[in-house]
Amino acid sequence: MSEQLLEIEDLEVSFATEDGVLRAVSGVSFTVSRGETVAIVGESGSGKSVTVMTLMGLTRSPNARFAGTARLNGVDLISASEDKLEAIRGKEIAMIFQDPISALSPVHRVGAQIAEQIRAHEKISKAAALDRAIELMGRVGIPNARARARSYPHEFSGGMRQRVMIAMALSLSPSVLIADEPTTALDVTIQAQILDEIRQLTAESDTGVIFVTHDLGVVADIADRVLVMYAGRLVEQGTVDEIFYDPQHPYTWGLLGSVPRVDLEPPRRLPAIPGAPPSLVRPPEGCPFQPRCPHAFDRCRELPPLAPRLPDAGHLDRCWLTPDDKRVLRETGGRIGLTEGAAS
Amino acid sequence: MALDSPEGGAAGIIVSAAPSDLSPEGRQPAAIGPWQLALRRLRRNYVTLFFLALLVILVLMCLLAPVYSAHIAGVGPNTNNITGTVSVNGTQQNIVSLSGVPIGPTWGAHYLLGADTNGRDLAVRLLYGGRTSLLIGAVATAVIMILGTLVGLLAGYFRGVVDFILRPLMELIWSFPVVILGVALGTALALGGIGPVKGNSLFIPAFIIGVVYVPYLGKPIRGEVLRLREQDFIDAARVQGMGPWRIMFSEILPNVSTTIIVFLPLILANSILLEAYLSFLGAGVQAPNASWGTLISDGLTYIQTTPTYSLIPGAMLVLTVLSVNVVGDGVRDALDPRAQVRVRN
Amino acid sequence: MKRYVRPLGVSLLCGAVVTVAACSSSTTSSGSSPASSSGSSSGSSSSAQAGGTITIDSGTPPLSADQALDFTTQGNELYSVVNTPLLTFQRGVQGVAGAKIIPGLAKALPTVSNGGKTYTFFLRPGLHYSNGTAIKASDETYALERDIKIPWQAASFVSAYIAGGTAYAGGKAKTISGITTDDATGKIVVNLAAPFAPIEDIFALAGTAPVPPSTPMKNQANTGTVGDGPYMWSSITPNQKYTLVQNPKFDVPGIPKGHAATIVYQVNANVTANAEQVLQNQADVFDPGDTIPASLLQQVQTTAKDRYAAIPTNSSYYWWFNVNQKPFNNIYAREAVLAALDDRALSRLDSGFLQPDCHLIPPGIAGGSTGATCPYHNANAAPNMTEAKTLMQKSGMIGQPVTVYGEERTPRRQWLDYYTSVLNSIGFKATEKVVNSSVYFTTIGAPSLKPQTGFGDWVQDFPNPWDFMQLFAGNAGSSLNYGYVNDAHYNTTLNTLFQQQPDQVVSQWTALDQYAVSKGYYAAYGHEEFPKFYSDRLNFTTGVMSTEYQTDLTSLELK
Amino acid sequence: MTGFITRRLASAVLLLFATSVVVFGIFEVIPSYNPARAIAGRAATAATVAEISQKFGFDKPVWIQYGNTMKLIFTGQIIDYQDNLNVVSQFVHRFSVTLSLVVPAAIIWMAVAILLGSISALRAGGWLDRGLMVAAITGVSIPVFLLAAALLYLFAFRLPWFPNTGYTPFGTDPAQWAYHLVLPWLSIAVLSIGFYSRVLRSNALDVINQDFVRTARAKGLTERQVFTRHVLRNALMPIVTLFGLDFATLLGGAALVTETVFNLPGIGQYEATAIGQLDVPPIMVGAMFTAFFVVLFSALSDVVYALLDPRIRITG
Repeated sequence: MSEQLLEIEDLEVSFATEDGVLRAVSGVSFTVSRGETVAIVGESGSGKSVTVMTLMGLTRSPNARFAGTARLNGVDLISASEDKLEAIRGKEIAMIFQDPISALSPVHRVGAQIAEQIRAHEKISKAAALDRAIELMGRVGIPNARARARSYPHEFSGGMRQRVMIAMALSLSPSVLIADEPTTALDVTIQAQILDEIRQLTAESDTGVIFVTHDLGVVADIADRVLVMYAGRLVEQGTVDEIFYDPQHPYTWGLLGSVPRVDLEPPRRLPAIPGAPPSLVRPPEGCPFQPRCPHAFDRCRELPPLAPRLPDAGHLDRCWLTPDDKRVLRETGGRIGLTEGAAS
Repeated sequence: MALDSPEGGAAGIIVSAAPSDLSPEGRQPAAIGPWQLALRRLRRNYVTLFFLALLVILVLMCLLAPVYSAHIAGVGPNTNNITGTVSVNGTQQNIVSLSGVPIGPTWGAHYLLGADTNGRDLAVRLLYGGRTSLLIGAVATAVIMILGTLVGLLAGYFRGVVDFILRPLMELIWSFPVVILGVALGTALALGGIGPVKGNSLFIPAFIIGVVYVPYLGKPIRGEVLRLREQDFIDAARVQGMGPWRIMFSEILPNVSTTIIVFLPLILANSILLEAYLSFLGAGVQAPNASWGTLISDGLTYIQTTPTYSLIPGAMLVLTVLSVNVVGDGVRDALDPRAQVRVRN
Repeated sequence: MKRYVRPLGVSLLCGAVVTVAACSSSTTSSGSSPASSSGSSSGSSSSAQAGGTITIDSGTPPLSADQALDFTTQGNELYSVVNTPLLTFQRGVQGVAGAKIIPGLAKALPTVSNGGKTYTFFLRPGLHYSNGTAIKASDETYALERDIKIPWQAASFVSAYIAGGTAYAGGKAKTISGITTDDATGKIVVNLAAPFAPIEDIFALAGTAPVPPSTPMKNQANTGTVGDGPYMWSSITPNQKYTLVQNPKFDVPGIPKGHAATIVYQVNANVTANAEQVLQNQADVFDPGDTIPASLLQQVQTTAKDRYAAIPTNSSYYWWFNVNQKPFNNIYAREAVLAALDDRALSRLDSGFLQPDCHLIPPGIAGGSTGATCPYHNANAAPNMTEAKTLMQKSGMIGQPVTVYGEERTPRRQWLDYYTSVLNSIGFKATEKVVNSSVYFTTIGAPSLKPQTGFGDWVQDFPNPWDFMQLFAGNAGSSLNYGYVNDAHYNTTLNTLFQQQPDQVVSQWTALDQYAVSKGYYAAYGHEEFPKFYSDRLNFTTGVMSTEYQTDLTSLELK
Repeated sequence: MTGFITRRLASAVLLLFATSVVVFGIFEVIPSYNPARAIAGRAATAATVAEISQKFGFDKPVWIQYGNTMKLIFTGQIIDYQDNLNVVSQFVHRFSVTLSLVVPAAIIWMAVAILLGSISALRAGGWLDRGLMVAAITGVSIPVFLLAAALLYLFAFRLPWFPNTGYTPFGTDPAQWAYHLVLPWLSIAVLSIGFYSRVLRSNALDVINQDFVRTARAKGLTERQVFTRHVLRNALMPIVTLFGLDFATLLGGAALVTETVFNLPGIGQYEATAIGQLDVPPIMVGAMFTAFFVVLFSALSDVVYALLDPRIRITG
């Protein structure tokens, strides 16, 4: 295992709101090593975006509370001071956002925006920074970059804008790149190009990547390891193959089950996980997935720990069912999914 | 609905499937309509409540003017008493000195805030003046509410020729220097009056302010109506055979009501202010009636010797307009869906 | 000529705001720095300094610097020392007795012939204007034509009384036929349409002073005109600043040359600030056309008592009644108002500058009388409310609506408020109509308006009782006789008296005044005093505040 | 761009025409308004009045009178009825005074508003933020003339720091010029500072939540850089249009009152006098002058807005 780039220990993030304290992330721990791509999946509201945003220090506000640590090259990002973080952001850890349309400043030229990131960390002239920006734009596949650098974001297509974001993020070859659903807003064909772009650039510089998404297709395509989050907690963690072929947590089954399969004839109604994510202000006792889990039983009133329950220590899950029960219960209609009948 | 657990394993588990009533805390808060939400927020907003109370007090004081003048001060707002005297802690003093300087505040029942040049009781004139200012402000606001909404609705809904006439008209009034228009109209009408309305009736300033501020409400409402007009529920109403008037008043109007309510306090505050401007420049309330604007203007001559003559009506004016503005703010924040959730941590 | 004081800016201006206790720097730059006079104590005028600059602070500017348009007291103060007319009022005469008429540019007083219809003047030989051109007799004709064309605010004095005046005014004649001149001999013959004794006073008004023929037939507000007077115009910024300098070529005997080298007439609408300036010796003269604000008066009367005085003037203030309309077509209704009016209250509203009196002719003029002989109550005593109530009963006009007209300028608006409350207290339903001062008289003068009652004032044009009593003559027209009074006895008496020299018919004028008061044609309430208020740089005793010129500029001299 | 200009020009001409008609109409309606009598003066006989109305053309039908007046205005020969002064030259002569009042006042008002607005946006919820909220609301609740009177009372009388009223031209003595104008500047600026800082604050708060600001911070820019380069630039754009309109209406409103109270011989005072005396020519020229500025400034602010925001192209 290459040495750990980023270690996150018991990350807690909660916000004080009018209705009470909202616990967005409770006790999340994971690591990212050099050259490795870790995917975080889960429904919206599961805390995945909050987790990565907290790493970048972008969730700090008067009514936010943090706990736990996130060490990157020896620095704890959670407790770091604002100016310390400013030196790290964009240089050692960079981020690409979901909606390229609104993520770029509408009133600045594209080239200048990239150059701005470079000059924020290196003392070089505007012209030199612009040249590097243009060179970067070329590398991420933007045609005649020198001319296009002078135009504004609204003159670019969604895909092109995401390429600018990538160029910007990787301009100082950071050790960790966070991609927060970068392809969700794009159509499928562009999505594939962007994923290739990211994979190829991060492979070259051995960057550790955290890829947040709710699209399992993307996970399969790009991720080495997968973390499944639900209601602010990690419910399952393992390699791509373990998660896709030997999922342990019913919520993971549900996710896998709701992906339409090309190889099977289409079901009458797309399977979906019943119910809605629980309130994070007054979370239910025990296992958070319990209210929606068809296999819930009395033991689930007590929160199961995230622990390895299989021979491979890397594969952790948070469910009391025995591995054997799990293998039986996840089979439904010839594929892995949440048992259809029982839940209705 | 029992759940028969599959083969062996853990003992058969009977679980009621409906997740919601599994644990009380898990339930979502009961949904409440926008108005109750607004009211709840308003009750929480102590600043707004304070100024609301202040506004009520100020209005009450002005409404009680006749009571004060009859029972306490004993003189009407216009009773001249130039050669009379008043007892100030024992000694009889001229209300207006031989050289025409009116007496300062006696802080007693008579001439509490002193007299003006004509020996009239300033406290009584202050309250009657308040009544005038508030009356003109209210009437003007009513005029604006009706005219503004109507113009906004017509221009927004009918578009075409109607809009072609109304919009530039609003543009014209909007870009016209309000004070000049108001003062010119005021001076002109004070002389001749319009038809049955006599020169110094209070309706003239109210009417002027009403006309001058119509675009203040007309333009935003026209914008809203233009937007609403495109929405499906209007087409649905039209399909049901509703005539344009019914659509406007039963369909569109309720939807712009929040805008109207949000603008109401703003317009009331500005109407009172504009009345003060007009009266200050001698084109609003005509003698011998008083309004806060005229009192401030008259008091300027004596600001050196008796500053209270000008500054107390000034304070009343500012407090009233301030209260209306703060309450307006509170209402807008309560109604505004993107309200900043004020967190008390 | 009414005391036509035009407020600069709106009503609030006249008390615009605030005085500055220790006035740091002068408001509008007042020329040379007003260093207070060196050492010499006030009063002792050891060596009167010749030359120097004297500044006058005024609350309202004249209508124009051109004497052929302006007819205000402010304007007259200035151009009377620039444009000397054929005749002129003697300079240096203080007090209401007023000055005699002496020859100006004319060699002597005019010879009267043809039954008082022809007046013949002879120009003094060799006179020159301040720009050096010689003065010719025909210049007088040109000047009078200018009066009619521009028009002069008192143009009717020329067009109504000089033969051919109305024809010229109506554009039917090229020149005024009544005037013939001979430049060689300097002879000027003026023929009147009818005998009119006060014509001599009119030829002593600066408006009738000859001007060079090159003077345009248009109002010269920015430059003023050229004349032959002790001073001439140096620079003018209309409505803001007027500067006069001594005229080196002044050559008219009998008229003083003046002491100050430069006179600066500065306009600052904030009358309180002006009074403060003079109090602090930042400016030299407080223009008598303004009223010292009540709030400052005590301070002036105490700290500056040796350089301040209230000078009585020949001016009258009255309420007129429209005798053709209800309720004041009824004599008892009019008399009730006279009985209920408290002149002392009106005086206090004018900071005590008003001498209560119910007669129209001021005491300073032949035929004037005091407040003692007023019907129902002495003008200086409390009103007779019981008599007023009984008169109202007899008139049957209780509850009648009355609209009262008045000016918006202080103290006139306060007078209006008071007068309306008196009308209400005796049973009328009175409402006020406040009109801007500069358009007040033209508004109530409009024949179409037919107002019921309102405010009126008149300042003496020349010391002749006719100047006041003409206001209520049947033929005075609605622009002067607002109440349309047309009393046969009054008209005939007026026509006989104005033919004769005033000092021979004093008792008849007093009787006519008393007759009009007994008929209630007007409710006069007093005569005003003007403030004579100088800085301690000026010699207060030699400075003259005259009824004709107000501040006599030729009399001002530095200590 | 030319399309934009012609459209704006057309609306300007239309507006000026409409303004002049409205003002002319107002004074035609008044029953007892008679300019001839005003010129003829008090002791005028019917003959002189008739002669004057004939000479000035008051006896002609309304629309001919209107035509003459407009011709006189645009040839610069129009004179006012009260003082017989050339109105156009009065405006030109007095405009420098009004400019020296409104321009510095606007600069003060915008500078302070941007400063306060930014600080309160950065420290949302802090004491300054609440203090500003109160200042903003109070600011819009005080009429200019009351503030002017209070300032004069406090700083010209109680503490004689400033002169009472009056004006010294910049040419003669810049120190005196500024010294006399401090209080008038404050009277105009203070009331708008509150409002503008609040508008800036709410704009800034909207922008702060935008994605590109988050990107800017993710790029490692310091808080100050993020604020000035990204937040402020976007937050200021709507203020540009607001300022354009307010500045123009200032000429017709607050300047008029401030000049009256402080006795500054600007066009506001000239208009106020004219209105008091029902003197139509200066009122017409004044109203058109102000309306012209409103149109000019609204066009200017649109152009500036387009420069600031590349997304908006001035469509032809």
